[in-house]
Amino acid sequence: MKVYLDNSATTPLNPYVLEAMLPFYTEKFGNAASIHSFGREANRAVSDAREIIAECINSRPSEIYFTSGGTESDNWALKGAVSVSKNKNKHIITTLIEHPAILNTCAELEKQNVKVTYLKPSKEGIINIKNLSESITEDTILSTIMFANNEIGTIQPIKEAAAICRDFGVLFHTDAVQAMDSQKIDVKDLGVDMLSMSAHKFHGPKGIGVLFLKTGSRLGKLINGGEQERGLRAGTTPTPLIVGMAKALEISNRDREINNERILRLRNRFIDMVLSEIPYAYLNGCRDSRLPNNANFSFAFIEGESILMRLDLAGIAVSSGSACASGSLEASHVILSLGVKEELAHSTIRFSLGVDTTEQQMDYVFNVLKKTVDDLRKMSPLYDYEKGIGSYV
Amino acid sequence: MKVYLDNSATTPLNPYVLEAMLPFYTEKFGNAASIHSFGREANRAVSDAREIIAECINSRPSEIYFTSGGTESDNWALKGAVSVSKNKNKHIITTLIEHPAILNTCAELEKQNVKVTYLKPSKEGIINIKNLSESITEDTILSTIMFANNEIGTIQPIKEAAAICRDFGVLFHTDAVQAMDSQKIDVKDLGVDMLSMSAHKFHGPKGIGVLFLKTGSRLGKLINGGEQERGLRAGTTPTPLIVGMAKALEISNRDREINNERILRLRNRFIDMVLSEIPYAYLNGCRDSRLPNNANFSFAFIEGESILMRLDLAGIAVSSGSACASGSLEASHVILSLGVKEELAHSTIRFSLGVDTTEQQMDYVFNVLKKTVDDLRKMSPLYDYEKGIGSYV
Amino acid sequence: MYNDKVIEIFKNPKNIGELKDANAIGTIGNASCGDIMQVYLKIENNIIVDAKFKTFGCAAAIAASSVATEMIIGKTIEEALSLKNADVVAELGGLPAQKIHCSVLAEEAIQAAIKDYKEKNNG
Amino acid sequence: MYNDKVIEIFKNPKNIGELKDANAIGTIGNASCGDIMQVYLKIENNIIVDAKFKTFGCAAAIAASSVATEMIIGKTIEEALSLKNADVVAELGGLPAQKIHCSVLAEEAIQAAIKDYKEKNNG
Ligand SMILES: Cc1ncc(COP(=O)(O)O)c(C=O)c1O
Ligand SMILES: Cc1ncc(COP(=O)(O)O)c(C=O)c1O
Repeated sequence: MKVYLDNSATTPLNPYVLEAMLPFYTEKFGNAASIHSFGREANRAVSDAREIIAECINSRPSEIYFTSGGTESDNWALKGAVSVSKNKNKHIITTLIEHPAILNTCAELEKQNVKVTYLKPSKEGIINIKNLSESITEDTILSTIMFANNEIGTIQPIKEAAAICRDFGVLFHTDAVQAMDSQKIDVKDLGVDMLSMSAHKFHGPKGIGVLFLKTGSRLGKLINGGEQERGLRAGTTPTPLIVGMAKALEISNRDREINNERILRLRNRFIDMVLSEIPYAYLNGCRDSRLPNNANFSFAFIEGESILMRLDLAGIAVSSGSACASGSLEASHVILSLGVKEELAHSTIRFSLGVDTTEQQMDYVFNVLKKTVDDLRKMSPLYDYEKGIGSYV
Repeated sequence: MKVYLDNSATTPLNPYVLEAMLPFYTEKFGNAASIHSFGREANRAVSDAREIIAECINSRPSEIYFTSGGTESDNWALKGAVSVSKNKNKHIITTLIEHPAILNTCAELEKQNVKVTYLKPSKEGIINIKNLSESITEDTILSTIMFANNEIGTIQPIKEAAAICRDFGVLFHTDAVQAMDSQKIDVKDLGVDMLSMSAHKFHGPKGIGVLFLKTGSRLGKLINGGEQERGLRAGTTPTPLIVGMAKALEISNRDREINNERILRLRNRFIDMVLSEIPYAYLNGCRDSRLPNNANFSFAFIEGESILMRLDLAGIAVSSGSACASGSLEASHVILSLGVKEELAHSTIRFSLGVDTTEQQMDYVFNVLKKTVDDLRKMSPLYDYEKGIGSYV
Repeated sequence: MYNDKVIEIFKNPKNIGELKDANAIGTIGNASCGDIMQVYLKIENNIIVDAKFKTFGCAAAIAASSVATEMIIGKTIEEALSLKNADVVAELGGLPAQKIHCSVLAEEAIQAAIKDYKEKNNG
Repeated sequence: MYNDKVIEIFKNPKNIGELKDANAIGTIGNASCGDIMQVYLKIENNIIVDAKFKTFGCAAAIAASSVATEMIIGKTIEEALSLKNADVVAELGGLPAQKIHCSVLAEEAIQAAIKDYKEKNNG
């Protein structure tokens, strides 16, 4: 049996999305910047896509800027805000649990003498808004807090954070890459100035994202060149990807309630089974303010990648830490920031369910997981298998 | 009849390219960074694509970095070279005929106190290499000269330019976006340090490009985040686009000779017909060191966009100046740099032939063009239709 | 970019060419900016009895020239002077933002022609 | 990432567990780095007659533990001491670059166990 439980890394393309894209890969191949009929045809499709996306998030079409993905959107938001700021000293506030697209951009900006404050989450994986307001100084130009965390799925109080930033005249950006599929996003209601998304996280194509940029917000360019995207993001418009992204978001919006309900039930049942039947299994992040499809556990005494590989051998795709961090030897910065000890952080597995996940699949996964944990503990020097307890060397 | 003669703006996707991409839009949707089987499958495809592209340009696979397109590659090459340089004063040499992806990036860098020298081409649209060596100073960190111009198709002496830069210890980058389809590129033979390409210019998908970066060359990052592309370009790997790009370049390489020969014959025949049968028509750029598919004329006394629109009404797609510049009111910077007067520069049309172009199509285009020029001159205040001569007001 | 009406007019513009017996000529724009509009009027008893144009410019400039000349034929000088670029745009069913200046050229070319007429006849 | 052989060994590792009558135990690594390898040896007349392991670590670490213990059973202490991490990698048919350190752990764990044996018996 093949079971894909890594929907936070990427999602399968919706067949209707592919269907919408295909004409732009065949006869409608024009460059959207061209004046002739081939170009106008592409241009119309891009305009329509922009309107669809705007409608989905309650923005204006002119506030939607297409990028190559969530990473570029994040880079652009941060670097663009810094490059356009006239402040002598520049200060950014973010959190310890952001995606590397934010954290490594902050590290880059720190090299350029931007000061960065990293807010620590609670043990439950939620940022305390009070810490945000206390961190704002007269130098603060931007605060960026992710909508939902990619590893543990915790949902942050974005509306409250945006309100505080607005009061202080500080720009507010949110990385909503993980949130778009399951959360209803209304940028007006949220009051954010900028918001990043990436199509492949909601059954759209890879290589396309959006930065929502509120009318009136100024932002330096990340990529200079032609006059595409109202002159703010150069490069030949990738029409098929844009059409696909719009279609995917439209479908996601339409089916959100019904998918969320089903996935949440499967997810909660799985968490209950794991916590009650696998000893020394810990759920990372709170259970309530959390994406409906995310379950992230640490299984004490055994290492995450070997769990992942065992599940993989049984056809089950999961992630240990974030996909990006895999292959590195460091424990997840997100799990560590919750106060989880390093050895336990190394024992972490993320299950991210999707629209295709079934109860039967989850039963299968549970059984394989239970046996895997059992088998690996038998060979763990940290676990006394006879006694069923941990014994650190 | 529909005739697409705007292959320099973008090319139709090759059906075999789409066929190669499709599995990665359906069952093989994994994230190439994931360790599980879905990820490994994607990762293998990306590795294979990297090898194919490397083989096509005679580089190592590890020298191929995927980007979102030619514009990003150009931005990255220039900004990355500047950000990593320790020179106190930084100087870049480029040309007046570069694409906006280079020119606007240079303008951006000038704001950051980088000095930029813009080499002027000859009347024929070719850069004099002597001017390059004379412009190099001890502050020069990079020279960037396009392989072939996107408006007039002139091919620059890249190998010679690279050799000079190597002698002076100056990094050399070339924007080969327009050259990839018809020119055999061998980065070793050329001796370039960096080279930009964009898949949609050779029948690949839009939204994917490559920066070739020679082993040992250091480059700052443009987009920070995850560890993709050997840690130098973050963002979820767009597997379908990468697979498509490799397939497109492979096919382009395979069919180059035969396509070039056919297209060149059609192009030359068309140029001869226009120059001999349409009065006051001028070919911009030299005829020899020129892409085989490019014909760029100025038709005195009438304005380019209205020619373009008339051709469009007859189903013929061409460009006036570059696609990016269209919609602006300024005459092409490329045509002006040749010393062409402003009013004549406004009268410019680019015909860029493609693999699907036929002789019958070109005959049709010639006839429509001849009538169009005739009609528009009848209503031009600059042309005395009775006498058949220009009469500037 | 252009609506169907603009395209249609551009395809078959009216009033092209010189007016041999014009008694008013106005020229606006210059070729280095990519736009020249030349309007010929025949004015009799304060009425514009005929109008023609020659235009070096884009599709919008040509379409604007066509509708503007049509709009003033049969009108008094005063009526023609009150023609605003917005009227031309409206008659065209709208123009892309970056092409609005073409309608301004049409307005100005007519005003220049009438000025020419007044100068010749009063000056 | 991993080759088929590594996967196969990871799936069915040999010599798992404690050796009740071990007279040499070596432990290398620490959990906060994500790797601990513990090797149990039974040594008789300078010959390693049995070996088992317990490993907290990734698939490569577990596979390396398995082949390393297999490679030293029946060998003299001197032969076991000469086992290099490259031998383990070779036996595994190669490891990804970022996993080479797992083979080093296996080499070091065996050396630590033999050191433990020597200390107990000579010290
Ligand atoms: C929270 C978050 N931000 C940003 C990104 C980057 O998006 P992409 O990889 O599509 O550029 C991801 C996913 O990788 C993510 O989960
Ligand atoms: C010479 C040249 N450089 C760079 C580019 C930019 O490539 P892209 O638009 O695919 O980013 C183009 C085409 O638009 C080009 O012709």
